[in-house]
Amino acid sequence: MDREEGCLLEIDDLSKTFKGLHAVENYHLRLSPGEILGIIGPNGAGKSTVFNLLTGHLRPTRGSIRFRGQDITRLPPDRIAALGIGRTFQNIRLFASMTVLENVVSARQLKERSGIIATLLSWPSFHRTEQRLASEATENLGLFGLADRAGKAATSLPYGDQRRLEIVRALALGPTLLLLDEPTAGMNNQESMFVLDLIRRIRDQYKLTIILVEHNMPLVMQLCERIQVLNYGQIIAEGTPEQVRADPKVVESYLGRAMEDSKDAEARNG
Amino acid sequence: MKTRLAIVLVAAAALILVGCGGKGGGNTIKIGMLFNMTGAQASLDAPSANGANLAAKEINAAGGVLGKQIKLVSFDGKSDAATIGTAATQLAQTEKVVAMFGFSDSDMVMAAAPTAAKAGIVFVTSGATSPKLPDQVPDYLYLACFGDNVQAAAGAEYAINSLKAKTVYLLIDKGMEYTLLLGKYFKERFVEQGGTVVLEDNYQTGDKDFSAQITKLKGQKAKPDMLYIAAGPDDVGTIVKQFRDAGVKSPIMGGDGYDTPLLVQVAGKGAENVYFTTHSLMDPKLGTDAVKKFIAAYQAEFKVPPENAFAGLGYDTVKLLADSIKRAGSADPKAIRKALQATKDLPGVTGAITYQEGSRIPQKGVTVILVKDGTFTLAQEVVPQKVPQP
Amino acid sequence: MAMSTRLQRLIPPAVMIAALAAILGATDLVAGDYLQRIVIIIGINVILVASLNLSNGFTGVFSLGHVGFMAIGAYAASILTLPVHLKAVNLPDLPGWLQGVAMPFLPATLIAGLIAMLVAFAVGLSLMRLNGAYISVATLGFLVIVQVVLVNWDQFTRGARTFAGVPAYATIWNVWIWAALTVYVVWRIGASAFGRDMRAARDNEIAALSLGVSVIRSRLLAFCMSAFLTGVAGSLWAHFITSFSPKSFFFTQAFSIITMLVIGGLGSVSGSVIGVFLITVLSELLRNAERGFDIGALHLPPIYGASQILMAVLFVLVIVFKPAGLMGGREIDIRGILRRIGASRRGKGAA
Amino acid sequence: MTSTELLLQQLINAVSIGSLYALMAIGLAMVFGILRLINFAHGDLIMVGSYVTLLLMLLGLPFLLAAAAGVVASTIAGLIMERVAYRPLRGAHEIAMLLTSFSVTIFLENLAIILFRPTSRAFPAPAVLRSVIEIGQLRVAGLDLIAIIVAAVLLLGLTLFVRRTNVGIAMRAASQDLLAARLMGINVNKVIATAFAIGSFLAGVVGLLWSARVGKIDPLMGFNPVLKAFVASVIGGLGSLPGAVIGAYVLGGLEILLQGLLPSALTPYRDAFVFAILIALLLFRPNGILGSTEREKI
Amino acid sequence: MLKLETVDVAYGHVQALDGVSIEVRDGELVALLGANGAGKSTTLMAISGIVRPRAGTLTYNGVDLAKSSPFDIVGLGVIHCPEGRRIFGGLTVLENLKMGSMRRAEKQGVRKDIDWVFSLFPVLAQRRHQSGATLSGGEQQMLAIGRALMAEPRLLMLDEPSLGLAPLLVQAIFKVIRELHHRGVTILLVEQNVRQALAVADRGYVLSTGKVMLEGTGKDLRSNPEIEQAYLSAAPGARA
Repeated sequence: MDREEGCLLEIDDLSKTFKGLHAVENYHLRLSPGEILGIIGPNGAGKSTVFNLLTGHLRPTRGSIRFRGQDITRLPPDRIAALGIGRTFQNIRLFASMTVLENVVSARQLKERSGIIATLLSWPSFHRTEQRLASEATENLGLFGLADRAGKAATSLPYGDQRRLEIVRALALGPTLLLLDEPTAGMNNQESMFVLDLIRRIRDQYKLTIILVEHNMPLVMQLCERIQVLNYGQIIAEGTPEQVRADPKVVESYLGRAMEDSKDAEARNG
Repeated sequence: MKTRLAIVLVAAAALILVGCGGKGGGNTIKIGMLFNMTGAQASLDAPSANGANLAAKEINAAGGVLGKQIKLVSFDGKSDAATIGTAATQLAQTEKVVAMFGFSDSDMVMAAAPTAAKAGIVFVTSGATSPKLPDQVPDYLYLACFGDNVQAAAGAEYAINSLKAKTVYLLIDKGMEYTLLLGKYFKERFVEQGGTVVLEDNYQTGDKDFSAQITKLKGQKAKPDMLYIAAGPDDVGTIVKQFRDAGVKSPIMGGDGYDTPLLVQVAGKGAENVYFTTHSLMDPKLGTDAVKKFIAAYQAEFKVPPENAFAGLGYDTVKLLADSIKRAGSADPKAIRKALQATKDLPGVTGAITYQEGSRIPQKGVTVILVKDGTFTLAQEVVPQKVPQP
Repeated sequence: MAMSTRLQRLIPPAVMIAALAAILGATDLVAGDYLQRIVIIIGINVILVASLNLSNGFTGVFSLGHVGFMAIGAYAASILTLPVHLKAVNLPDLPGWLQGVAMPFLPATLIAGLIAMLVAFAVGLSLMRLNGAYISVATLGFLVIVQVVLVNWDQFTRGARTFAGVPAYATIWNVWIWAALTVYVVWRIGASAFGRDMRAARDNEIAALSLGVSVIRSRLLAFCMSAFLTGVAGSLWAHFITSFSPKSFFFTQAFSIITMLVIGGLGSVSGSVIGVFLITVLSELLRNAERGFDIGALHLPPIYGASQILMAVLFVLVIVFKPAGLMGGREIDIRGILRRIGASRRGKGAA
Repeated sequence: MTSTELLLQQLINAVSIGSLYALMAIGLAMVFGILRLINFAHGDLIMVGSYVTLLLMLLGLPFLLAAAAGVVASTIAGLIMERVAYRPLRGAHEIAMLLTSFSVTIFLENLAIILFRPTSRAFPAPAVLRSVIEIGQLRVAGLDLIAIIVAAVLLLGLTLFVRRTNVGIAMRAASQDLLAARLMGINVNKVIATAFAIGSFLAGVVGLLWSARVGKIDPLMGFNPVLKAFVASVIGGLGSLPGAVIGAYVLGGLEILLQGLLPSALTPYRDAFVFAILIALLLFRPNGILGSTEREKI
Repeated sequence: MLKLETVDVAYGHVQALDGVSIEVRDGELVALLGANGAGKSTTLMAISGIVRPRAGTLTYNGVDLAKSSPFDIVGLGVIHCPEGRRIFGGLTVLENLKMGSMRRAEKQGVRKDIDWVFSLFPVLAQRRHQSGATLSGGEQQMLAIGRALMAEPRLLMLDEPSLGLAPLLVQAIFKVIRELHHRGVTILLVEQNVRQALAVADRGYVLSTGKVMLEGTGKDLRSNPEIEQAYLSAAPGARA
């Protein structure tokens, strides 16, 4: 496989087998900086598995992953995160014993923290660092309209806010590449649209590259410049939203009559 | 929060009240008794406590000492060193006892005795047989029983002289100071007399399955003339039973840990041809009059025969202290210690006690017992010719 | 302003240290040996429980084997401080270079803590990879291994025999200085980036990993620090009790420390202190009460074991009705209490 | 003794001790599967059954009757334990439940100390249980054979029970998803009580075999067996019934093997080796031999 | 048939349901809508006896559900098919179905119903001896519904049957729901897929932060501007 210059992420021949079952097979990707890529496909198609392979939570059976030219195929998740790949999860994974602010700080502190001596001796530098972490985290929260909730227990937030908080937290890591796993799952359309807007904003503001796994078609279609469609662990289609939408394989295996249904509904409502 | 604080304060206040609530006794002499009534050590200590209580009851029924009643002030050591230390402090400081006694294990003794010594009162251990103990707490720690070196030497001499054993299989419980010392001293004296150890194996206190050890012994080419198994009273029956069940017929020998009805009850016929060294023959029919009386009284009081040798030792310890107080003519700790050191030929159910000048381990004859037809019979009274250095 | 916030930060610890010193001073001067013993035991238990909290509470690595570190600390320090003439008698097989050593208390304690920490590091490298009940089982295994080694390593430990003659160096003061230090360290760690790493890894390991938290490293840090302090407590305990054997460091001891921790509340430093205090005082009360007593004409016979039974029932009740322990992972807000006291005083003054 | 006979002898030893561990471990595994509770107090059920048997024998009951009553007593004790101590804790954290079971142990042991005295008592098993069968140089204790046979029969019966009967399937269902089981109208209390009853029944049987083998009983007698059963069920994979059985035989084999093979100087370290092997196993198979290797679903 | 009146449910300090009143009449298909955390699942949990209301009454054909155990409630024919499928992965498909019929005595009927479920979901028949864990997500959802049907539901509560399923499968599931409805099974449906749910529902309730905000017939709700705005307008179509 050739290596391309200026590529942020290069994945070749990535495969993962669970007990003989091919969860992901021969997955490949070239991602340029600043791109928003969508991955769609039916449940069990291997979308989350790709994320988990990419972030080191699973070890691939075969293949290679290079991030900014560095081979990260077999690195543990914390090392990969430290290199600049942040992610959110399909099911919310906030730190339940912490406040909203602490959740964000716990990500920010990867880049900046006091040493153990300064901590134990409670040196002024320790308190300065803590204060800076807190104010930066508050700033991050402000972007998502969560600043006023900073002192609340993270798990006491309404569902939608929890999802947003997870994104803030992943952002606080200061990633180059952000992986969002169904960021709008369980949200109503208003909330979804808010998130859509946000993803665009953070992409521009933080110069991020984003990969998005979503079932919310309208969101994916509006947001992504490029879409990969997975089925049974394999890429069955790739291209612009229009290309993908028009691909008969995609319609058959995934979109099904949903589009027609929605047309029906529109017709009825209209 | 406030209620919590209040609870803590009330608890602390109550603690002080209870802790300081020792009643000064005009007409009683208070002796501190420390045994582990619960926890891992309880099965050794509980019979001693029974024996001690029985002795106190008898003494008081007979008019007490110096015209006063004896009161045994007792705490549960809970088989825990920190608790024992605290309890000993309470006895010395709060209860102001004139002497202390107790315990069958040197750890436990060492947790209490230094506190007693610091307060200037004696501590007599009823059942810890380590001959090294008195060195560790100078002046104030006494043994009411012989040292392990004495009984091990007696056993070794009997084995060579009477059993004509030349080779021995040694099994030692690695979990107890008592058994470790017993095994060590036996080996020393046995080898000294020209015997050989063909195989030495070990187990841990409380092990229930000895099949691996047995198989190993049976895999041995040279069959030993006898087995010496250093075990505590809770394990002896099980071990003897399993060795016999596996067809090991040679004589088995051990120390005073064997002096428990469990040996015959558990091992049944397997207990035949078992020899052990102990303080005296504890048999309701064959024992001395004192022993018969003790067994009967114990049975009457606690509805069971004495559980093991420690019952008699607890009984004798209280008698020993009472005798010292009587001879001292006062309940002053200093006088008690002096009188105790001067004890000579005090008869007891576990043998007569004499403390030599400068020694705090009594000189006692060693009784060798043979189990025959399910009863303990006297094999020989032995005074060992040479005793290994502690 | 900056100066005044700094000062404000110093007020609560200063108040606490002053209060503690006053209490200890009073105990040292006025109270008898009995109360002093209890205060020392509470101090040692505070170290044991607070340091256990660092591992079991903050990282959720529920170790059942910490008593093993206590044992290591106790034996290591005692070997170092044992007077030379006793070494010749009690530990004749000790290597030559150790035979002549009889260290003062502090360096021996520090070395003992370090040894415990090194052992924790060595076993932690692999143990910290486990999770949930399995880590408890594995640490229980560690405790058994320590126990077996202590019983059999005669050369250094005298095996199952009593290790006696340890100088009685522990005092109210050195024990409570260590206790205060431990509480301080655990509290600082809890409020720092390290503490957040630990809690993050406990709350959600996968999310923590994805945020670059090295879960194993942060667990290992907690485990090792905790082992160090537990080793120190072991040394203090050894120089308080002065004679012990391997069986002093087994399940009974392990359960008693864990009980205090859980009753106080996992993850709460003040909870640890409260748990220790309550349980120690209560079991002391019950221990005295179970000997039987007279209320008027009523004579209650001694029921040995009743105190353990009552403590067991109490423990279950706490778990049922206060599953997170008395403090439930929260802390006593000393600053808030001080402020309230100040406010009420000002209020009174105004009135 | 030839080496083949020696080997055979050791094998019988291992299988017989493994059988006892297996019967214990099953009880632990069954309860853990449903409740996530590591019931340390399981060992004390052995004690309860043995004491009841002994007391009834002292009252003059024939052994079989007393033994049956002992097993029933264990079963009832297990049910009471579940009802009083564990039911109020449903859904609590597994560590909280583990610690509760420690408390139950402390409670029962001290109660037994108060009621039955702390000293050991002889357990007079009838002669049948003490017979020895000689085959050439080989001597097999009757009890070993009985233990092996009893374990085999009980394990087979149990397997049929959980595979074939509705209650058995419900038990497996409840151990996989307690909430779903409740929603399907499975009487969870009944299922849990059944699990406790079966486990306690097996513990009662182990108690008899164990006491007959050891020859005496004491209030703390349950501690070692439960520790071993616990290790066995972890080796096999906590909560897995076949795993518990495999783990038990592996543990029994390991103990006998180490005791027999280790040089004398190292045999005292046997338990250290056993636990070191356990820890090593957990590192390679974090969920035991039969536990699933699947990580938490992300 | 089913009636909830001013039901309050709280988890610790968090009020999950706040005075919820809902009614389901015989033969109806009622949809329960709302955002995540609105209290939909809690409502079902309260009906099936898993959580206990703090106040209010819950009756089913006059029986007080608040005083009944989940076991008794299943006995009444009130069956809750939980969110996330929650099938028994270690049991075979057939055993899973058997677990659904735990409370039924007559073997004949059970056997007939197994055949019926297999006819509804032929793929399950093929896999009857396979363990549940080996099924795909969609098959597991079918099994979960099939398992609930085995309990002879008179009131079937489905919690998010379409969650996490590809559009094709969602349609299959809804087809079955419609079919069950035609057969006369009373259904209480919790759905995120508002459009689909309202298309099949006779009536619906909209929950928000533990309160009933709106109620009405499926048609009314579909044309309700608030609903339109909150759920339907901005993103037409295929939310799966």
